[in-house]
Amino acid sequence: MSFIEFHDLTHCYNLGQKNEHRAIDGLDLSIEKGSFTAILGQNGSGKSTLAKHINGLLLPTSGICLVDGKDTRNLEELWQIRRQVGMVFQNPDNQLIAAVVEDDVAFGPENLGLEPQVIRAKVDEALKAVNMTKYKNFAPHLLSGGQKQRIAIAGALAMDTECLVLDEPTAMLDPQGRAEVLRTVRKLHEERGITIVYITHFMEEAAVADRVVLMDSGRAAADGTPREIFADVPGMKKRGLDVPLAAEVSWQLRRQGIKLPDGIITEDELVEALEAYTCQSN
Amino acid sequence: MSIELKQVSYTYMPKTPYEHKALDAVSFTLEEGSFTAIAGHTGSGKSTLVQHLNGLLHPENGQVLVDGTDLAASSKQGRKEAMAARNKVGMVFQYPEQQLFEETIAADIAFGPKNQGIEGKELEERIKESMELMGLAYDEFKDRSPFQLSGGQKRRVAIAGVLALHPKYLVLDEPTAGLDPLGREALIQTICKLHKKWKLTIVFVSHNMEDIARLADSVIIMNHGKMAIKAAPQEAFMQTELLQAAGLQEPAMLHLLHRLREAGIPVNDNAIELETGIKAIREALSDAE
Amino acid sequence: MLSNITIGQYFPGNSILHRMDPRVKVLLLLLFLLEVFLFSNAVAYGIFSAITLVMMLLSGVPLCMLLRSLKPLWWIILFTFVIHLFSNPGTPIATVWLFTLTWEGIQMGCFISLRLILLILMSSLLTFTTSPLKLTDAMESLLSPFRRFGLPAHELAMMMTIALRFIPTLIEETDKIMKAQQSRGADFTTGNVMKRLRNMVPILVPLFLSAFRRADELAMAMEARCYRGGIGRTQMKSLKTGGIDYLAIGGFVILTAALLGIKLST
Amino acid sequence: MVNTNIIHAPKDLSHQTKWTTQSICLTAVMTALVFLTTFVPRIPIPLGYAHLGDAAIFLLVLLLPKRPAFLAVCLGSALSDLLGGFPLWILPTILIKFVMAWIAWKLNGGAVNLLRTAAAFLLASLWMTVGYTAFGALLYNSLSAGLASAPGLFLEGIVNTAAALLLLPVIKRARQN
Ligand SMILES: Nc1ncnc2c1ncn2[C@@H]1O[C@H](COP(=O)(O)OP(=O)(O)OP(=O)(O)O)[C@@H](O)[C@H]1O
Ligand SMILES: Nc1ncnc2c1ncn2[C@@H]1O[C@H](COP(=O)(O)OP(=O)(O)OP(=O)(O)O)[C@@H](O)[C@H]1O
Ligand SMILES: [Mg+2]
Ligand SMILES: [Mg+2]
Repeated sequence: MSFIEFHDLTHCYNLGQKNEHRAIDGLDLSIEKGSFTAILGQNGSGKSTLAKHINGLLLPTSGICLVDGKDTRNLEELWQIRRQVGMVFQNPDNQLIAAVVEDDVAFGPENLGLEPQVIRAKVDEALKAVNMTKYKNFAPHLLSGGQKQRIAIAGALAMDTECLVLDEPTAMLDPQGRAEVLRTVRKLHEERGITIVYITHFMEEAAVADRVVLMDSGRAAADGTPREIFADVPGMKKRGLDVPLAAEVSWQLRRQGIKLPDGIITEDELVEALEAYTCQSN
Repeated sequence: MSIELKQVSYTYMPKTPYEHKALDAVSFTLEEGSFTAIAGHTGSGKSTLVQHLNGLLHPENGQVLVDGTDLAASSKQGRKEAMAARNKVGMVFQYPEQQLFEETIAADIAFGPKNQGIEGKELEERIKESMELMGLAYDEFKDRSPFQLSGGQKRRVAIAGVLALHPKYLVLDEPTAGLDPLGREALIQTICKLHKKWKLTIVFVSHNMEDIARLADSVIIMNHGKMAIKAAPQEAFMQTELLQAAGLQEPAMLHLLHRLREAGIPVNDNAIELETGIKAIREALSDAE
Repeated sequence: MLSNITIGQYFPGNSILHRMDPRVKVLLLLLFLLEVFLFSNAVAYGIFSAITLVMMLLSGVPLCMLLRSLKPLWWIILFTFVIHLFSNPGTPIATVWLFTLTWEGIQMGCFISLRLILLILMSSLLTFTTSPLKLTDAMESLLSPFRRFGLPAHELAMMMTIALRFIPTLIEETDKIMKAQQSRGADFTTGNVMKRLRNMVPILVPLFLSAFRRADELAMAMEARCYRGGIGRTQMKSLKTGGIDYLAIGGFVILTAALLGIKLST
Repeated sequence: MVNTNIIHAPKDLSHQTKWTTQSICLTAVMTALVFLTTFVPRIPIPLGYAHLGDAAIFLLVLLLPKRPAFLAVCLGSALSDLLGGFPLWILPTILIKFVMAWIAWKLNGGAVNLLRTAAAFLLASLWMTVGYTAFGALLYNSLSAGLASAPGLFLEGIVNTAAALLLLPVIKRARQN
């Protein structure tokens, strides 16, 4: 069952002015409930614009955006949609609202008008899910970038979201912080079946998704499993993107006449394949 | 000629409950003409360290010598010399595009040289030269507003603003953060050119082990304010435990080769770059056959 | 250095004063300040001083920290004292050049200085024992009756919360911008006023622009989390008025009655 | 540059509060900025140090929509009194700074004439000086004690006027892009 559907979606910034810019251009896409979709694309290809549609932060210039069957243009349903879809943005600093961690996580549930005890329970649970209970009384500016991003995720979780849209959540982090955030997201996906839409510039992160969508000038240029997408090494390079190391190595080896199976994208797979290859040739 | 750090220590907010020792007796020498990378976990003191190199922070203990001049000198004469020495070290901060403020690109780049008292023809020359160095055509860009550019272009303007100071040493704090793969590669190529053609001594902070391996001739690895390693990248990356303790991962290729070795494939596991790595794997495979 | 400054006077603790409802504290403080102006007789000031002293001891805040809040105003207190010494007509004690020191002058000087000290100490006690966030909550709650007259009580509190959240962030940012411009040769510490002002431009322009950017992104983040103004919003932590508060209110009523009695009897 | 694409409170609620999320955030961040410029810079002038809070106030009044601007002025100045350890001054400050902002805004009247803007800022500074002097006199129960701080205050006003005039065109143009 598809959770998010875009039908012929177009979005123009500054419509009708001389600096009009068509950031999304007739996009058709649907995203399944419970899936993990990565979105790749160059700077300015329209990824963030797309993400903001899922939550009704932007409305289509033309076309339709449906979330769980509800139209984002319908104001009555918009609040339902925002309850279901949580957003995490690129800059961890500009999305924390309150001056204390637990108050920030409580912000969403408070907006829903829940009872104080219920909010307390949800906040505690969300903080536990991202492993930040210890920091609940900290001020946000005392946390590291990775920790701030985890608080932002907790803030979305506390609203009982069924779907998380993450827009380059790791762009401002170091490798450890990046691994930390990705681990948290995967855990939520696997343990709670939360639908994930994950925008990133890091190919290794995209490789763990069920599905990869490539954006190019406001359109979906390619769409498939990471295996399919990363198999096309020259195509990816031509688009100014990259592939995970294992994909690149196996592609190069195959080109040089070493018979490895298709669709290798992770290190584990490559090691296994090479092991099999040496056993075979012995 | 070189930048020399002698037992440098630095503490933030000393004598308060928030006291934090960010640097602890760090010593090393950056020779002229070298290309040095600095890596380490979040909060390991990289940015603090880098700010010592041009006297934005003064060590609490120890000394920073740029071409033999102490940056923290306190006598009147010494201060003047220190100022001149600081000017030899250009500094590009993280997300430098956020510090643009002038109405035109040329004016923004002129800010640094103007502060040094450079005017007229020479000023224009410098602007032109540094813009072309960063791949921005002078005539096309000079009168445009820096705020109309894309992220990658803005960053180039910001770096040009530092190059216009004619530094001998160029320090960059995570220059490629937030760029897409294409933009990242283009910027790295430019930095390489600055090193090779323009003979700048480069120091850069990076989290990307591949870039470090590819570009730097030595790497400094920081761990909780202490210098854990200073060595050639090849050597440094062999010390897997130390790397892990410093919160870093070895380069992906090296990791792959290690894994292959563990799996019983006798690869020569000291390659870091793609080509050499693939060659190593091929050799191992043909040996096995 | 910039990021080394600590902001606000709040002194974390768990004293009786810390545990009081901030709304009650604010209201009582305002009334107390008013009474200091209204009841200006010696007995009243004796009582006020005693109360202030007791509060200071109860607050658990180190005495020297409390006294430090007087520091920026020392000279003005002294100045006021001296002026009053010589500018009140009455029984002359001594004459210095053109000015006559009078007995009434000494009385008046002491009186006004004491008043100033009491005002400052009492209001500092509030900020020492109440975190800015609690004060914000108190403000929202106290102002909410005025909502029906169009006062945006909820919005005001929300703005204060966000402002408090962003102050450290902006300070960090200012520090970063300053260093970046310094490494391009900007100099903020020498030169005449005009030159220094000019040198502020490269700091303030990026700071303003980033503030606009932050506001935009923050609004997005808030709407994404279902924010739609104060309507239908609840709070996880709500303010509670407890035994200490009623005790304090009771004490205050008795004090006021006593002061009124003294005033009427003289 | 204000993003018109954000959807604000649904129509049936919007008549109850005139504040959009966008303007709440703008006011809040600018409040922090007014606080910061009042609290942090120390520019030495004769008779002490000047801050740049009033320059920020002048800029906000000319750059922002009316309500966010005036509210940020009041809240930011109040906050700097609160956190700076002068809670006693909060109420007078709000009053004085509000009127000061209003004078700057009213007299400037959307003018592009630099001279007129300068005059508006200076008059606003004059009011600020009078306001604080008057309240000082009330508090110290003596006009001469209040007057003691007047020259410093007015000098500060001049410095802030100059700063605001320097910054105004640059920020205006940067925001248009
Ligand atoms: N508020 C806006 N007003 C006008 N144009 C905009 C606005 N936001 C984005 N754009 C433009 O729309 C295009 C798509 O922007 P978007 O932010 O969606 O790209 P992106 O794929 O997220 O890029 P990045 O990888 O840099 O985050 C860009 O060319 C951008 O300049
Ligand atoms: N202005 C400051 N005041 C107090 N502590 C600070 C300040 N700046 C940095 N620190 C602390 O000093 C330590 C070193 O900080 P530094 O910024 O040098 O780390 P870094 O290695 O550059 O980290 P990152 O990868 O996040 O940039 C950190 O623990 C940090 O919390
Ligand atoms: Mg984006
Ligand atoms: Mg750093």
